[in-house]
Amino acid sequence: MKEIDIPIEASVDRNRTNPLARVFDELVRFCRSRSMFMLHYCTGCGAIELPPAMTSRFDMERLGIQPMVTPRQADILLITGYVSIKTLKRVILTYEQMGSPKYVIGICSCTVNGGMYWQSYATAKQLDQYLPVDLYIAGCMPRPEAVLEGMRKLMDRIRSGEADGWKDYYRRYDWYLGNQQHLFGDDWQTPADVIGEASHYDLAGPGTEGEHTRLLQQCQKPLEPQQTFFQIGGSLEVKGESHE
Amino acid sequence: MTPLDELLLFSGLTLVFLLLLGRFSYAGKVATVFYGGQLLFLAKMADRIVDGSIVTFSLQVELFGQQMSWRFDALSWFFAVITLGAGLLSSWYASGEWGERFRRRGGNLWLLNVALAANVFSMLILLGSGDLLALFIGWELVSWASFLLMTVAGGRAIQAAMRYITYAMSGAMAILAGIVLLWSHAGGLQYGQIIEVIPQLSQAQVWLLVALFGSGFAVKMGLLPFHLWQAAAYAETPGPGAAFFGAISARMGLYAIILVLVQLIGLARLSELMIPFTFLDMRDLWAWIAVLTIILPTYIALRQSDARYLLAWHGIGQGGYMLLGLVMGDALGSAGGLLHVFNYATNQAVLFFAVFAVMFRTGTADLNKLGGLITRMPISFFAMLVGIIGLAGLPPMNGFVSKWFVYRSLMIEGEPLLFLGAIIGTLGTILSVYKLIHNTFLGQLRVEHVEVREAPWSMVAPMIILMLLIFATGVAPGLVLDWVALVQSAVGLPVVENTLGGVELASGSLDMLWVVGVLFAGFGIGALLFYSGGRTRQVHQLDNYAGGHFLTAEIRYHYSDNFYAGLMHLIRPWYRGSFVWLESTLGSLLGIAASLIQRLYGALHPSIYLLVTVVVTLTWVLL
Amino acid sequence: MNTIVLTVVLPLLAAFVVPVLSRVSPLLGRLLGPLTLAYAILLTLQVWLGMEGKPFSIALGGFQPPLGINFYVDRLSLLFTFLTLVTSLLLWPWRNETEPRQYALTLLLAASACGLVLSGDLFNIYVFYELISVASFGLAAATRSGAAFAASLRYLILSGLGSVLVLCGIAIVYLQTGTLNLAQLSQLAPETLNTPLGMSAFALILLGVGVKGELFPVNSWVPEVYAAASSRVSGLLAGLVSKLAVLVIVRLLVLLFQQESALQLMLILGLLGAISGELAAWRAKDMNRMLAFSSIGQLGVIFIAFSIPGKTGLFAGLALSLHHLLVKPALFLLAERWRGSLVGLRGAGLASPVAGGLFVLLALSLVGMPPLPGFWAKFLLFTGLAAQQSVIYQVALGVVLLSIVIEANYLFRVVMNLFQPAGDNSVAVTTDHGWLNLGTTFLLSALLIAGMLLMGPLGAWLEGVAMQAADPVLYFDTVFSVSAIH
Amino acid sequence: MSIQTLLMELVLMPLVAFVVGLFMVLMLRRIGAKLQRRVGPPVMQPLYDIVKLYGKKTQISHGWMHDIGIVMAVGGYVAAETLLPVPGMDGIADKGGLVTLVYVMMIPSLGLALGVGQCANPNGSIGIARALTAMLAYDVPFVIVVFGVAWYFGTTNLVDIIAIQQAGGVAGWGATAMPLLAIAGLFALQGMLGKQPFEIYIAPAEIATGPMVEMSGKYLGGLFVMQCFQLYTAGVLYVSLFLGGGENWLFFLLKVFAVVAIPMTVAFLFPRYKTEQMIRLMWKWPVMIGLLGLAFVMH
Repeated sequence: MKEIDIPIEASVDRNRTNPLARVFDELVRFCRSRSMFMLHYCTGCGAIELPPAMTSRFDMERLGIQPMVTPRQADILLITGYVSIKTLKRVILTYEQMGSPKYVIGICSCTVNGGMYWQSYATAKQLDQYLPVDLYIAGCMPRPEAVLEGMRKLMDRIRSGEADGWKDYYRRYDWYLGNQQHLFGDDWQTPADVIGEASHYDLAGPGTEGEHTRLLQQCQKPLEPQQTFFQIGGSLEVKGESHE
Repeated sequence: MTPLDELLLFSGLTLVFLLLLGRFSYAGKVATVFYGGQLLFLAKMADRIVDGSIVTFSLQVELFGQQMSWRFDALSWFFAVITLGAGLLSSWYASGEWGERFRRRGGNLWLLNVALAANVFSMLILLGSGDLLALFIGWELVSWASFLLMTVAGGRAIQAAMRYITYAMSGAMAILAGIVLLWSHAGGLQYGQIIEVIPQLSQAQVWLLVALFGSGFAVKMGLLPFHLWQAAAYAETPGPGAAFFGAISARMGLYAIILVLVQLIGLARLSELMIPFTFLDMRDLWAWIAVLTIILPTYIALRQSDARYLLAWHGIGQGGYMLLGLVMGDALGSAGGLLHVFNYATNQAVLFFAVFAVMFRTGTADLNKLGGLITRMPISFFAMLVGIIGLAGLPPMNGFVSKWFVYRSLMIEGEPLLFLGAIIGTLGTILSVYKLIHNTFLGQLRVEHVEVREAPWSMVAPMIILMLLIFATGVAPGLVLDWVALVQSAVGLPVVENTLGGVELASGSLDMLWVVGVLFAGFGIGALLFYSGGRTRQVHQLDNYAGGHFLTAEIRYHYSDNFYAGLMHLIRPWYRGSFVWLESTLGSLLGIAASLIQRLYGALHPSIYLLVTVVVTLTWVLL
Repeated sequence: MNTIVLTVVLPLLAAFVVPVLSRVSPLLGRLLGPLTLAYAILLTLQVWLGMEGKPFSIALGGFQPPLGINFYVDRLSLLFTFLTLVTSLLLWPWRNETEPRQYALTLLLAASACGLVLSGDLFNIYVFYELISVASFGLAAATRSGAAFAASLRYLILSGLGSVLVLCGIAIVYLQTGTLNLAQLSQLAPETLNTPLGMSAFALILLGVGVKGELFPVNSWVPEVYAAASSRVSGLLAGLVSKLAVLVIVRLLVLLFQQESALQLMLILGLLGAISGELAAWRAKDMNRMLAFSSIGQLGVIFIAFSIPGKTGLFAGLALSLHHLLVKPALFLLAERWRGSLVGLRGAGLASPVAGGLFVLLALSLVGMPPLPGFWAKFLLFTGLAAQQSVIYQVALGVVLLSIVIEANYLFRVVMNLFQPAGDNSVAVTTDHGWLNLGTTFLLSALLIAGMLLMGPLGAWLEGVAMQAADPVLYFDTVFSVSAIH
Repeated sequence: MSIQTLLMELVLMPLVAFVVGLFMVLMLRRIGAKLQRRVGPPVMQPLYDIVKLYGKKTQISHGWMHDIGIVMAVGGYVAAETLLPVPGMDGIADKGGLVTLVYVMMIPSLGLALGVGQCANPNGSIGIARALTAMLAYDVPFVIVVFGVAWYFGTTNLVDIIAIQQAGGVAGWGATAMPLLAIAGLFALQGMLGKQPFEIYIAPAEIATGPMVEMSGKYLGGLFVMQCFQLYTAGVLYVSLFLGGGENWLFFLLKVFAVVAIPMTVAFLFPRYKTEQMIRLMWKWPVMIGLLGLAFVMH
């Protein structure tokens, strides 16, 4: 943990001159803020406060927020409590499998600073060392009102384009990865290819690659090739089958 | 030389060529060209067939007072087109790398080619038969030629072939019995004589005739309850042979059914034959046999874990649609049944080609040992996709059109239960073919298949041709319906009045040109919507949601076994294997009788028999 | 014309000379038999060409029938004489340890068979029949193995009892009519033999002769003998001798016993034979037994064919007999190389593809695959059966059809075995008779194919033979209107 | 009909279907909210969801069949809408008819199934297996209904079916003439829409929404669009068969929304059935009712 501060860069969007495109961007941002599918990763006691937030008392659906089941479908990752190291691996995988833009909300004190698990050897203390947290909702546990308040805050930030932790993850992936490697060891890897994604979507920054990503490439267990390759003809023999 | 002379001579020549020179490496390719030549000869007679005239064979044989002649009418021609098409493409498929590999693995490629040619030749002879004796000769030739092709693979195929030949011989003997019965009444076996004599026969006699001929032909068709032999026999035949069998071989039974039951005896006569103790007539019985043939084998196919067996079982089931359409007897139904012969042949051939392409590359057709091959064998995938859409009878492929005809016929004739049965069969087909394509091409790619490539051109090209054919005749079914109409008029069925896109009816028409056009327009809109969204990026298959679990290549997570678990949980007890039980019981009974008789022959004091027999006989004589 | 007598006399003489001659000159002893037979064949052909299709009768010993004995020569008897001689020649025991004795027995068999075929009187038929028996006992036991002796004994007992029955039958006929001349009997029969007693005479003769004709149920010697005897002997017995027995019965049926119940009796026994033979063959575990049971089945079918009244039955029966005569010996010859367990035959066809191919061809013809001759023979039978009104004929039709299915099954099980890759424990047996047997089989198969190609004229000709044989009036006229030559 | 009108209809019919479908989705969620005493989402919520999903920055694909599957799922329904007559617009309804429509409606499912298959996620495959099984279950009563209707009206042309019903007024409606079939049809509708108690193939807590498990961004968006079409198609089909179609848009929409409201309401009152329970139910009651209804219709 070399750095404690959470550097937040101002979003450097491409300069779009077309006024219609601006309107379109505005519309998309608006819709993003009004339709938030959340994946609640119920790691701790904070989870207990979510059902009341969703059901008839507080009814999150009013705000366009609804729970989703898999990371693919979700926009918001809710970490609702302390994160053990073993859990953190899954949290990171889950985060990387979500489609961008994606937002992380840390609920409960435990995600902020470890909370009552400060002295635990097996708990990650600061979530934002490993994932770009867009919003913390502190409390032990925060009440549904607080959760809703947090959600509204996030909506505003999405609307204004400030909630760009996901970009940060791409841009400074090397830093996040370094922290992750520090915790999990050098052979840490997920099947998701963050660097490839960043370059594919033009989201890479100066900090996307660095010493840690190089370490990752060294230690990575290669995945078998999977891209479509098309070739007709070739040798007659079947690979891996004994020739009778 | 009539065109039929040329065709049969050339077909025989193909056979002789393969027999003598089939061991040379280019023989398969030459044979493919020869099949093409046969198709040309067939095309040459097309104008006469369109005129509604009959193409005769110059040679006529008279033996023991029986005149035997051969000729082609529209019915023969229609089936011959499919036969030769299937032969051509199968031979093409076998002529390249597939055959090379087959030979290198110790297979007898020469025998395979010869057997294929013998099948085509004998089928042409059967299709050309101009009287019942010629029909029987053709029938037997086809049976034995099929047997030959079935035995090429050896091993398990032999058992299947033995089972086949037992069924086939029983069927042939039933047919022969029918033929001699007819002979004893008509004094001859010309079609004309028989059409004359049928009205004079009593109901019981016609009953017997229909039962004999029907069961004989049903064996070849694999209709219930004579279906047990077919799946294994077809599935165990090596690649192109299986495709050929699947496409057309069993349809010879349908040809004969059309010829004898529809053309000679007539559907009207069938509906006069009541079944004792029921309110059903013979035609209903046939319709119900057809529906049961659709349902039971289809649901047996659903349980198969070997792609070849799955397809072979479907082949049996699809025969039911043809028969069902045919016995409805109206213009729509019979057109649907006949059209389905063509459509099904194309579908089944392409499916077998695709399955054997996969086998060629991976060495297995076990549906639990494949998966994810779409990224490796995209053309084969596409071929199978087109094939299964056709087989399941969904638009825009041709299988839909023929099934639509059958459904509409059932609706117009007011047969709700038959309709329901047909639909249940279709639904079962959809389930089963999805399993086929899912377990083979979709899902997880196995580590051992990472290096797999698309099949070679010699195998891909026939698939592409068939795909185009399936799609083209799906969009413009009128192309084939024109032929079907010719067949209908030749057989004496009501003739369907078709358009290029389907059929115009007051009570609901079908125009596939529009339907497919709109469907693809819809796809276009869907594509527009889709591609207007954000840029996609393909991820690795291991980058997959597994509840936070880290997937690795060693983990087999492809869902393939017990695919329809919920359904099977409910219907598994319904699979009782009654027919297998019946078959084995018959076999055991015969075995018991045989061993008793053997014991009789092995008795120590044979002279006692003699004395006993003498006493018994004398008593019988004197009393 | 009367040189036809030589076909009986010459082989008979040769049979007695051979043992002696062999001691003097083994080579001559070896050649004498075949040469005699070949000469007899020539004679037969000569007669055939000379008779121009008209039957004639030869009175022997200077006495005119009905007092004297006579030979009746029509196309049928000449055909069978010819076949007898040819078959004997083809199945000649070329190389055998007990050569002279075998030569003599084979010649004796040929001579007496010719005599049986040609004889125009019941007692002579009996005598020749006994001679055939004696010869065949000897031949059956010729391998001198324990099994062969046991089987021959079984055969001997049955055959002996059969002869007694035949004799009883003949006695009844004589009692009723006072003559044994067939021609005369044919005239007397409608009045005198159309009684239960006459019928019982027929039953006795049928059962007695049936022993050789492999008639159910007096045929239980068949599997034992064929399994133990050499293939050539088996072929001779199954192919030739059985047909001769059938021929005797056919003659009697045409001339003497025209009542329906006689035909029915034969039909029922034939039916039982057909189905039981095929079923037993289906279960058989070794090649020779299988062929033996199959032969029983085939003979059953032949009996069924002959029990169809009129010319149709004769025609069908003759066709079937000829076909069986051609195919069965050929199969037995092939079996020589594949003796023993059927399971052990795995791969044998691959080892000797020619033999395997011939086996397939013969099996196909036996099963009746069109357009091979076997089909046409069966087709004649089926049309004949279907034309009959009586239910029992329809039943017979069904049974025969069923038996064909069973036959196809077991024959092709063997074929499949032959062409499967050999397992470890199977030994394809080949003896040093290989090429000779194979050559003979090849010849017979070639005949089969020739028969297929010439089916039209062959059929027409055979129909003529049947027509002539089916005419009792012609028989009578021929015997009594023609002056004897001696 | 001029080619311009036809083209306009072909464009308009899917568009209308989509808009109406959006409101149906809204109704679905509002009904759920009401039954659970919540407020529910705002009016434009379905649209927000779809726009957001299409506007996602990263779109995770599992291969080209995954893409084409979504194209087929949406495109198939777009095509199906043109076979479904609405007030004032017949589209190409007389070129296909009822049977064709039923089969064209299977195309989206097939596309989806193929797309899900390529995702290589066992949850998805299980979901598809269950969905196909469900199809086998509800299609049996459904085809009985289709047959009964076609037999009663003597045609499979939906335009004619609607015209015949409208000629007879309410008394001429299919539901009046064939009440039992109409009831069986409701069962089938429930299954066809995949709503509780027949949503075993979604089963979020068990197989993580089955077919949707790997769907993100516009893939999921495509499915949302498909759901709009699906609700609309099912509703309109039922109205066309049993409730006389639409004399005018007002009544038409009223009927369609009313019909769709039934399964939606039922959905929130029931727990989930297991697959075999679902089949057993579908093959028992609706089939019996349907066959009985058929017997009445045919005699």
